[in-house]
Amino acid sequence: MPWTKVFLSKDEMERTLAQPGLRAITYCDAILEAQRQAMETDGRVFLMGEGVDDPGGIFGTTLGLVDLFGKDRVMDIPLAENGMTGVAVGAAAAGMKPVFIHMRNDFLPMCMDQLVNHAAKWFYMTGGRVNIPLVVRAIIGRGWGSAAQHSQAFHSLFTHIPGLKVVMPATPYDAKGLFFAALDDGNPVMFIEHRWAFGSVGYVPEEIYRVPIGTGIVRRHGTDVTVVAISQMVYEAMAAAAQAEEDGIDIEVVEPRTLKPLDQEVILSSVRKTGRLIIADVACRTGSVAAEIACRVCEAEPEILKAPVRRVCFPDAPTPAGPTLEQAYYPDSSSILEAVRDLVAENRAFRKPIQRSS
Amino acid sequence: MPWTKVFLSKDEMERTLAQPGLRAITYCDAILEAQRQAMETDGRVFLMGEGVDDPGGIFGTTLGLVDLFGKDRVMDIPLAENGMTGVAVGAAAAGMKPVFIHMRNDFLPMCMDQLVNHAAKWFYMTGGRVNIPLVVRAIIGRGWGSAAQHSQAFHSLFTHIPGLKVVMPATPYDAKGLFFAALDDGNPVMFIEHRWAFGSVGYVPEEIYRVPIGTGIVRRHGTDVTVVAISQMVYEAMAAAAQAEEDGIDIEVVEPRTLKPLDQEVILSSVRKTGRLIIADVACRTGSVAAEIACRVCEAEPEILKAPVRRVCFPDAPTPAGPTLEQAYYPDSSSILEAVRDLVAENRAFRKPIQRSS
Amino acid sequence: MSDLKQPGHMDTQLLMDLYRTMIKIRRFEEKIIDVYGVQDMKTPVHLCIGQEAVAAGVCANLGTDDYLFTNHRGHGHCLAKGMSPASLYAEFYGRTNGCARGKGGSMHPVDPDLGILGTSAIVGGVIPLAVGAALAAKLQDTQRVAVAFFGDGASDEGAFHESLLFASLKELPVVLVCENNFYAVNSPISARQPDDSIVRFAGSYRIPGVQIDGTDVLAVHGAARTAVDRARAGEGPTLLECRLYRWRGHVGPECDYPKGCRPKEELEQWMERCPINNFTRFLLERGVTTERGMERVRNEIDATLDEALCLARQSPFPAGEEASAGVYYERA
Amino acid sequence: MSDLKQPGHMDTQLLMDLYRTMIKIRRFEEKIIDVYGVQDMKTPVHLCIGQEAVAAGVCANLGTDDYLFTNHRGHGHCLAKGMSPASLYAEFYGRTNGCARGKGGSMHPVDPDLGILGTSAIVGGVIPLAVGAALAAKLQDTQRVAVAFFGDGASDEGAFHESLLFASLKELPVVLVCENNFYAVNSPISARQPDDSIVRFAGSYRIPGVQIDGTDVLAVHGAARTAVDRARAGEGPTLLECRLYRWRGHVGPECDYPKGCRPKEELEQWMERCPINNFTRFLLERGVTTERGMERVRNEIDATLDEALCLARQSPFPAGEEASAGVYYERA
Ligand SMILES: Cc1ncc(C[n+]2csc(CCOP(=O)(O)OP(=O)(O)O)c2C)c(N)n1
Ligand SMILES: Cc1ncc(C[n+]2csc(CCOP(=O)(O)OP(=O)(O)O)c2C)c(N)n1
Ligand SMILES: [Mg+2]
Ligand SMILES: [Mg+2]
Repeated sequence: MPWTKVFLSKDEMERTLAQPGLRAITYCDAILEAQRQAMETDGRVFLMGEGVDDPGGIFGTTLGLVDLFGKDRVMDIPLAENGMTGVAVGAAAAGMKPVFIHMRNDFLPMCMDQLVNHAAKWFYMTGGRVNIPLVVRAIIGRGWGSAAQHSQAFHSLFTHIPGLKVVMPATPYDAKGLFFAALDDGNPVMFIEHRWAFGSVGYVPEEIYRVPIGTGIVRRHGTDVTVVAISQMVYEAMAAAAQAEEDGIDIEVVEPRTLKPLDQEVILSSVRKTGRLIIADVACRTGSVAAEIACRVCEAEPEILKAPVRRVCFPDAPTPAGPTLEQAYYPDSSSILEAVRDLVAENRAFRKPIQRSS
Repeated sequence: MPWTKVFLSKDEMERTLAQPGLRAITYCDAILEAQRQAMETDGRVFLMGEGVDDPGGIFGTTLGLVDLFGKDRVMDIPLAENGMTGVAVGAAAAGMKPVFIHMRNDFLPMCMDQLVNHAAKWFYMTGGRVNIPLVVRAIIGRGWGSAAQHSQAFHSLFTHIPGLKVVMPATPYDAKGLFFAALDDGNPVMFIEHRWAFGSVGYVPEEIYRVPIGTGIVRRHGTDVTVVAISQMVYEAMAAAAQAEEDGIDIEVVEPRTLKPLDQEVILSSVRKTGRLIIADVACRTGSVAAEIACRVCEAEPEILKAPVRRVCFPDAPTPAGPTLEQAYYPDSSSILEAVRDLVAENRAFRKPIQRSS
Repeated sequence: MSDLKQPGHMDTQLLMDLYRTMIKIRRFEEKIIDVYGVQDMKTPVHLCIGQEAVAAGVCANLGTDDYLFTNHRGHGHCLAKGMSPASLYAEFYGRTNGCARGKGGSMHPVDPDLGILGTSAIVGGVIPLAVGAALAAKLQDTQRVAVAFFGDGASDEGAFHESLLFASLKELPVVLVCENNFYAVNSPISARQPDDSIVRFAGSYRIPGVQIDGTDVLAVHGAARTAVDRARAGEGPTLLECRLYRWRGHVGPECDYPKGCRPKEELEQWMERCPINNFTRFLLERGVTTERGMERVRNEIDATLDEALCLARQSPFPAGEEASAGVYYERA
Repeated sequence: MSDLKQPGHMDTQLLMDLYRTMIKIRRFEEKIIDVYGVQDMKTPVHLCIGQEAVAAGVCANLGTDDYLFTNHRGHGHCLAKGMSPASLYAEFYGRTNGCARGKGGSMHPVDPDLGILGTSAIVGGVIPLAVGAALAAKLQDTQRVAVAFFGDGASDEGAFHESLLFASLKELPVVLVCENNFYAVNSPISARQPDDSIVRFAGSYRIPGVQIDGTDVLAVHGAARTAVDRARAGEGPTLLECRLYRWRGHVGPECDYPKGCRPKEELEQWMERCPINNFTRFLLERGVTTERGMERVRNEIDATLDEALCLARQSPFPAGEEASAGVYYERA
């Protein structure tokens, strides 16, 4: 299906889409278009964020929107992240649908009180009487020495907070489709983007559509190892799969797309088949979503594992600045490939293989 | 050993300690004493927090200290949690050893920028030139309708942040010993207490001692099921074990005591023996430390599991206010017991039990 | 301060409403004290006895549509805005008929039909929310005004400042009402701020700030009217500082001076300035009503509150399953 | 503003030091522009060209022991406090000889031997840290003073307010230096605050606030001296607002008007007020030095900086393993 496909090269993309005459745009443009259409069709929607109306336009994702919708709906704001998040929450409670945009996830810790203690709890704490339709867009930065305070990822933290949803599109198609799903969800949704996915190109319908929150997808079918890949890691996993093919190893790439709720079934049914699980995430290892995914498997059917689980994550260290350090810090397709090879070589017997009861 | 023992009743405690003439004090008093001794022996130590010097004395843990050390070292502060955390970080960088005290974990989200973006990263980001010796004490609240904003637990979040350590004492002995370990660690340490542990009594030596950060402990030896219990859940797990004994089920209770670093070996060696793992935590299920613990087992030796892993956690919901809701919300010894019984009835065969390679 | 004090301008109806509201709040809180010892109202109560004039004076200027946000000490504000005592009491008892179906307790009252969009017990937490509701009102081109009630403690918080900055920048229809009772729990303002006047912050945000005797309901009413009118006219926010005193302990039904939290003399001095007694004297002096008339009001209110308590206690408890339900909004 | 301007009070050494520091900063930044196109200095640089007078004027009042905290735009402050250009350049190149061993890059300079205890690129992040260092200085009974440099954007943040509140409350020895260049990235202060003066906040914290022409090094020096003296004498904090302009784009080596970020005319007007040119004229007029003398200074500095760049480039890269090491302090 063109809308599930991940393209690693422009060539491949053009070959696939050109023939049926399907439109291909970037992840960045998909988000730009989604916001434009949302504002065209729903007067309650407005964008707020530091520099949303400036010539940079949030890495291009808000470019030109201020000309179409004016400064009230494409609203530059003071550098006051927690307070402004509260403003968004209050506006949402009073019937608006704010989209709060952060150029880096690193600024989210400043908003934690309003996100965690307010937005997340409001619907529950009011006995279901007031909901908060809020989308928080936050982009994970990477590279060129961004260093410890400009390249963090916190999606795992948000999955621990009841009341929040967490979505993390990797492809242009999902970026647009999940944006609309998030916007119409009626709950506070963390919409986490990755800067390195912005240039990726794929099929994106012009009309408005939704990708359901809570539905993962198999990006590549395979039989030997399941690689659950989050966000930009989808591209690394697909590249690893292409390389592994040469070794005769058949990787299945599964993308959860949304982390809370998490589509546990798409992961389980893959691991049932492969018996081997690697989770690749764009975040530090300990306490990551990768841990939650591994845990879900052992809660449900640990017996399907024929090898240890592997996490391909950032190390438990802040992001370094220098190029040699960055290079070592970030896992990529070869880190995944290495894990794949290790696992394929592993075949552990479980100590007491007894029949499953009931 | 008296210092590893968890007492469920005063009776049992008195029986055990009276004879060898060992001193028994509460968890609350253990922390009070630790802080007093720390300030007596180290001029760099000072306490700061909202109401530290007031007649309530942070549920008794700072009572009387202002009379001994004055308002400069037992410092009431404005309600400005993020800024004041930054003040603590700056003071630590400049050679002090602040202990920042929060009456509830719920106020920690306000401090996230300073904890996550500053304290945690400082040592790494300065190339190891400036360390931050900071202890953040934060108490988990519970009960009497505390509700969604006064009973949260966030320890899992902090384990995901490189540069922070997270300790979580359950017993009076560990409360004092871990306090000194945290204070002398030289890194920012989240020292997470549980309000319901405050009254528990146990052996606490008068002299200063340290419980090493990163060392878990087996609280009760058993052969059938491993219950890894965190913080106040240790008491629930011990009670469950006592009850299970009557059913002829022999529970091993393991307490990590510190969550980052985590003593993986004490957990693994227990599960190697029992084959069954339950993790009981005082936090919401998804994204909890329980997930990390389960993941560690599947990363290391998934073949030792003869049954699915179980998490006994709070549901993925904010804390409700009303008594019937609170009652349903919080897991207790009977929730653990139920999980234990389920698991003992389970014996799953792993699909392809092949020999372990290498 | 208020021309309501001028004989020529007396609006008897309004004056009696203010009296009625203050009595309702006082008695509402006192009934909590009465029943609290039974230990079945399991919720941490932050009573506003002594602070009734602010709730009454401000809310008398608000319409049903206007937004109200308050904090942990919010019973009075919600009653003044028109909330049913029964829905509050039932909430405190954790029952299904509570305004938040037993999920919120005393610290999180809500009534969207009255513009009470929810309450936060995080100090300073609702200030930006009120500003956000005001932003919504402006973007939606309604005439609604938003009010935030908060304590002196909240003005320690960065969120207070971020909110004032934005409210002023966008000239939002919001009234920021600080109830300065000089304490945050047991910490005196002198341990937290270099000056005990909160109104001093208004200037740096280029908005009007008014310092009021928070025990004088007419003073509060007058200042609030100006602020609400200003907001409704699109002229932006106002900061009102109402100076007053909390008579009871920070939380719970008791007085706190026996525990050494605050000096007894301080309480006694402020009790001399009881907002209800003073207003009562005023009403009698001006002949707005009689002792009999007031007794009738008090009896009426008492009866209503007793009935509310009764209703609350008869309301069923939510089933345990509810604890993990209702976390996410689902579209119908 | 400063009596350094009075002929009788001229301290030639000091004047030349101020000149030298400003030249060093300007040339340090210009050399980054020169090499940046090669794309091997892989770090986001926030240049302070146009803002040199503040770094020079403030730091001339500080001793080695005094603490300095700065933000993303901190090269100049660190140089003025005495940091070795080589340790900065090497850091920007991600080398082991960098001040943070290649882990921090351009946004996180550090030199504890000079009281530079680390730098945060979170807007407003270091203000409370500086206040904390000042608290330490006071508790330790030293004579140290802490300085925080930050932009107008940082004064939007709640952390700024929380810091001022506490610094004032405890009368801490800290000088808060706001470089108001009227923009945060491309957002003009008019889109963020109701007023473009930052000094207006001082009053509500009951501390002195001084607004200064941030292009006039002697004005800065004088105001900073008063503030530092005050702090050292235990009289508490001061807020200095230095009004000036950043000549280059927010980040990177280029000018930003071609991208439409700011008006070209604005830049041109401010370039007329070049802090170095103006001070050069002043020095020549007063006969403090000659064209020749200044050329010598410039050449000397240029040579030092070229050597520093060379050294930096020769420094080895850290091994990849270092990326995950050094996360936690370990006692020796
Ligand atoms: C952010 C935060 N910090 C601390 C607390 C604990 N707390 C609850 S009420 C309160 C005092 C608030 O004082 P004030 O705002 O003056 O209101 P008052 O109780 O005096 O009406 C404190 C510190 C909290 N709820 N939230
Ligand atoms: C909390 C936070 N929000 C946003 C950013 C992104 N950011 C980096 S610098 C900057 C502008 C800062 O403006 P100002 O404080 O005036 O300093 P200037 O760059 O003008 O020197 C912004 C918004 C950040 N680093 N931290
Ligand atoms: Mg107060
Ligand atoms: Mg600026």
